[in-house]
Amino acid sequence: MVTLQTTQLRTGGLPVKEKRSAKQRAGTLGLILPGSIGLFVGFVLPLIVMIRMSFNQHGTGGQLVETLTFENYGRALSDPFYWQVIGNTLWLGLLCGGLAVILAYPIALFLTRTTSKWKGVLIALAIAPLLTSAVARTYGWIAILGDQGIINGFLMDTGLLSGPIRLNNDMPGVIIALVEILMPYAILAMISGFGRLNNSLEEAAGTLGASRFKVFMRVTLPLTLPGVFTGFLLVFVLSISSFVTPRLMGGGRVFILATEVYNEATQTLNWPLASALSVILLILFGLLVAGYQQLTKRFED
Amino acid sequence: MSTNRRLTRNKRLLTIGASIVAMGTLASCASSGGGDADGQTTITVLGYTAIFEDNFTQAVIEGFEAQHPEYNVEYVPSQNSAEMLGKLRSEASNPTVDVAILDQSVANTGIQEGVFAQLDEAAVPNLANVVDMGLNAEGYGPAMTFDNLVLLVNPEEAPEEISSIQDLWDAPDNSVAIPAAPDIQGIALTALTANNLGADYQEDIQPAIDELALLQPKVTSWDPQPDVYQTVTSGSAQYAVGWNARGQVFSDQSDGRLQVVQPDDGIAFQVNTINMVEGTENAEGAQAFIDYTLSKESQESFSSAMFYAPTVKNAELPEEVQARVADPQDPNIVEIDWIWMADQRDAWTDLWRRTVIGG
Amino acid sequence: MTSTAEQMHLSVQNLNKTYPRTEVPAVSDINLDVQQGDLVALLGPSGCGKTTTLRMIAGLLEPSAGSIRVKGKEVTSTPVHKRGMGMVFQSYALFPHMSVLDNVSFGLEMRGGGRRGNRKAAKAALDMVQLGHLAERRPAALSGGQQQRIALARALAIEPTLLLLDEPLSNLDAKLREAMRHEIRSIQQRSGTTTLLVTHDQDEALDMADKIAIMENGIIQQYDAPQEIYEHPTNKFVANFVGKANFIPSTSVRQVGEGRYSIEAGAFGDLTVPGVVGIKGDRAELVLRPHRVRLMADGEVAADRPRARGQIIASSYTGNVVSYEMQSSDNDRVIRIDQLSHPADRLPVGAEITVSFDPEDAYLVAEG
Amino acid sequence: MRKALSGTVITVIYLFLLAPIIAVFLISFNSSSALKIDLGSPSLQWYQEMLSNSAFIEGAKVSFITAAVVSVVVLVLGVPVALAIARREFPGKNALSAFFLSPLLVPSVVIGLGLLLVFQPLALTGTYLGIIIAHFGITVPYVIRTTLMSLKTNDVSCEEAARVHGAGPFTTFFRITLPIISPGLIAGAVMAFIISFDEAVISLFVAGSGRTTLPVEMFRYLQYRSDPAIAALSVILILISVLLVVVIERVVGLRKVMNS
Repeated sequence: MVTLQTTQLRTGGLPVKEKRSAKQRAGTLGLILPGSIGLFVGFVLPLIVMIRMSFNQHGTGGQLVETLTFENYGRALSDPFYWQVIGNTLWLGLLCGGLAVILAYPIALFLTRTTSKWKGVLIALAIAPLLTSAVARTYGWIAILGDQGIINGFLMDTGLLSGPIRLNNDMPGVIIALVEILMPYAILAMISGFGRLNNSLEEAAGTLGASRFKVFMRVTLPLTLPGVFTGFLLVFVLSISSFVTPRLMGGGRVFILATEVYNEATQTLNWPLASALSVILLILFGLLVAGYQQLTKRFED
Repeated sequence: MSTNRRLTRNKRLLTIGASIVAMGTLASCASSGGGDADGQTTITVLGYTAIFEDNFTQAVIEGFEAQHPEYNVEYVPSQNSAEMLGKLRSEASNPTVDVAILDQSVANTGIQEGVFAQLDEAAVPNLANVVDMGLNAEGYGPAMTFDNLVLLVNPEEAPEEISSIQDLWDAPDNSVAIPAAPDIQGIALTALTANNLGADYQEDIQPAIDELALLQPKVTSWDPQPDVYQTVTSGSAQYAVGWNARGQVFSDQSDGRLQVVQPDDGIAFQVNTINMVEGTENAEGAQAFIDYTLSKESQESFSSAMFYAPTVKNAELPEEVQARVADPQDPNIVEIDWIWMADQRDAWTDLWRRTVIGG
Repeated sequence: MTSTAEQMHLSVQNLNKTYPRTEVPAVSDINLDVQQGDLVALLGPSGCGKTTTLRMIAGLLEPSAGSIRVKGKEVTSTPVHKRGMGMVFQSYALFPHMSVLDNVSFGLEMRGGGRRGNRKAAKAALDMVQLGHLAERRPAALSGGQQQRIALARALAIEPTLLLLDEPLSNLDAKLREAMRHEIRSIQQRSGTTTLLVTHDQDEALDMADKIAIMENGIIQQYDAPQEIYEHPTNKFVANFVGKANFIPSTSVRQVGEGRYSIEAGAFGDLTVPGVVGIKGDRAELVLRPHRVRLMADGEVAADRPRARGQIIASSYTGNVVSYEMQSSDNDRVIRIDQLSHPADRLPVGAEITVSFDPEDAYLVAEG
Repeated sequence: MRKALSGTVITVIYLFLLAPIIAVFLISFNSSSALKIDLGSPSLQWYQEMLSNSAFIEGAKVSFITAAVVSVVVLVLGVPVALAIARREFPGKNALSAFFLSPLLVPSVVIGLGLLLVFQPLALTGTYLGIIIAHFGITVPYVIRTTLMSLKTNDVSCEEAARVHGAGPFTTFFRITLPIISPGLIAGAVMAFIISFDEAVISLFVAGSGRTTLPVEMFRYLQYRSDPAIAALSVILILISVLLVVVIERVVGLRKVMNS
């Protein structure tokens, strides 16, 4: 076979220019435009308005003053409280991401490998929670973790505890519930990321004399790592933007960016500060996603 | 699955999908109809949701409509005062609401922003009966209800009786529910604590904040969900601070699991004002409605239903009700300047988060 | 050939295609004339521009420059659905949601006409590919070969001005592929439809086509009858791509007549061979097909034949043919020899042999 | 031994995953209003209670109408975009496809706040139009993704074959493309429906004091009460979700949708 690049090309005498009829261009525009307008109104415009709002001033009585100031960012970033809020938010995300990945991994691996005739049902069971309102599941967790809840009730009925322990109304409860609520995302991300995994690779490693542990560390884990990364990022991102669960289960103790944004927007009516916090959250998100892309790039190299 | 079978099924599903959509569209058409055809003028009233809405409708709106058949009141429920102000702000150029009932401090922000209108004394003759502390100096909406901060106890679960705010500091760990600032219950508690420490809350709030921080281990939730009344009734918290009016109502429904205690070391009032919205096309109706809410009859009826203290001098409550509402003449009253407070709420909230809750 | 574009069924002139954001044209200055009723194969390695050419003729791609005429009529700017061509895709592209009959009658339906007539014509097309009995099935329920034939029936049902076949056999297994070659060829000849076949399989092209256009890097390297292509390749690429070839570097090239050269062919010495007209310079390469190289018996003398000695360094057996690789003794040239032979005669690696060939069987091309 | 161990681990994780759903299911049959499992004498009272709660019924209606309209609108506006991305060449194509997936990368509180700020002055909070616009942004990425996936897995050559054999662009779309990608479209529409139906955060911001979706009604209800009526309602919603999962599974296969 002859390789292609070696042959010199005869250059044609005609100017090489892509002719495209105006009609076709109009057609493409017609396809794109309505959806783009919809997304602009429902997504871009709000972000623009919000960014603009973040430079406004919150008057002393709560009035809104149209101006251009960095005051809100100054306030948010010079105040250790908000640094702590940012820290809490990241911590919540890391912890939820990590725990969800650890718990989702065996399930995902199991679902990828199983040949059970119940496979479909088992996948549906793992995913069904995803399709259930987060409000409903948070309610379920309140019932399980509350002072009067199932766990405390059980522990006290069996005499293991004299008084209830605080599972709800604090960070631990929020994390437990969020891990469960977001786990299906991790499972899904992993199942689809485990495409490269197949039993014969592991068997091959096994026949080459690797121990089970070695097979896992050298074959299974590296092959599944991209899926794990994606799952982690997904849960991380979803948990740092979660609101319903921290709000209902946080007991007023869990201060994260999402709850602060909501409080400032609807309780204190400090829209400029709420907007500035949102922009910070957005930037945090942007950095993370960029970081993730760098990471996966490096990983793929 | 063969493509074959899948495709026939798809066709069927597509049909189902289409009919669902068609049904949805029909339903939305049906619901958009309506409107009053009987020549009445509608007065739109914005106020609190849930239990307030129920009682206010029964005790006030129905009475007003009976007395003024030419009017028809539409009540728009809202989660809280801030949300009401947000809505009014957004509609400033074209208000859909005529009258709003909201917390005094939030109302004051609205007044500063020009959301509310001054009342015409002639159109609201009952203004003359409003107690002094209920009147707005510049002629904006007066107080419609007085409420006060109380202690809530679940007598079945609570190890000890309490009678004063200070007793909260002796409560067992993990037993108290306090709605933290920016909720005005937390704000009021701060003022009462300052008062108990012998400090003037307008001068220096730090001692009170430091004192409240000591409550940290006692508190099970700083943001009780559901509200404090349910939290105490269910036993999730044994003690709480809450408002008298709601506390009394829920106490009656609780089979004795919720007890309201008027603290003997300080009564903090909360004021809901009733305001006419600036730019309303229906100023006459709005003021007629406001006047009615300040009438002896309406005040008595609403107080009996929900245990708010009346804001007019001429209201006379039955004794069993009188005993359960705060008395504006009570010597224990710690006067709170909610208008001054409106400017302090953010600062206090910050202190709460940093020091009291230790966020 | 001197026929003008007007007389040709399909005439492609100076066709160019450069994709946006690429430097190198995918197709440059393609000229192709196809006579009525012929089957012409576009043959070349993947990426050579053959499919791009076909798609431009079909109207699925817009040429950057050039013109396409069918029956003398300019169709370059005619939209794809008005060109009246039939096409069989590599993936068959049968509509999965329609029955076989609906697939076949689709093109007819698009041209209007009564439903009954269309179905009848579609049925006839199906019968032509001997699949009339599958009319009500869905394509997914059929085998690859059946799907392929249905795609052919669909393309032929509209009695197309031009039938375009894009690698129609590449998804079939080897046995079926050969059978289908003959079936397609015979259907094509029966219907007399002028056909353009895109393939990367030289056997397919040689077997089916009336003429073959060998493409490389967007250029047609040679356009000729199969035998001409094989026996008289115009350059090293064509010689290498179609069939196997030994290339013997030749020096002292001197033209001695129209398409005849005297050369010095390494170990084989001085020869006079046929070759491409107009080779410039004194160096060229001699194309020698392995099966035209002969192993000489010991002591055999053929004075008029060029010969060379060497040692067998590898041999392989593929049933009917034994292939040897010989390292010639004087230079390091490896020559490949294919022998139709009996396994019993197979020579061992390391054996010393002498080979020769008839200079008229060789063909001189320019250095590539 | 090893097998038993891994089986136990899987079972425990599954239990954890399903714990709140199981709890909610049991509580919905409670005999008292306590927020704990109390099945002394199981009753359906909370189902009755739920059905007589006009806020839930109204919320369900709003959610249903919103979700139905959103899934249609998002198909009508989203599918052409996916079509353009998959089948046409134009400058800025990659940017466009990134643009249409970008709402997935923005926290809902942020979108919610932005929408609130836009809607307040326009008096769109608490209106159907407002909620539908809000949900459009968060559902369109899913529809684009499922549609793109369908378009990519289904060979372009079917459409080309149709065109070569005489079908114009419109005929090709309606006779060939649409039927072939319809499983993807249905999956996308169902996902859009579910997401819109379950979405709480953005709706909470744009709900204002007017029309509100069911999740927001539930969220608000939980701020005043926590009785098992919420559990009963949740059970109904879970059943609806399960039904939808079954539908998707049967139409296109779950993994296909989720892998998109």
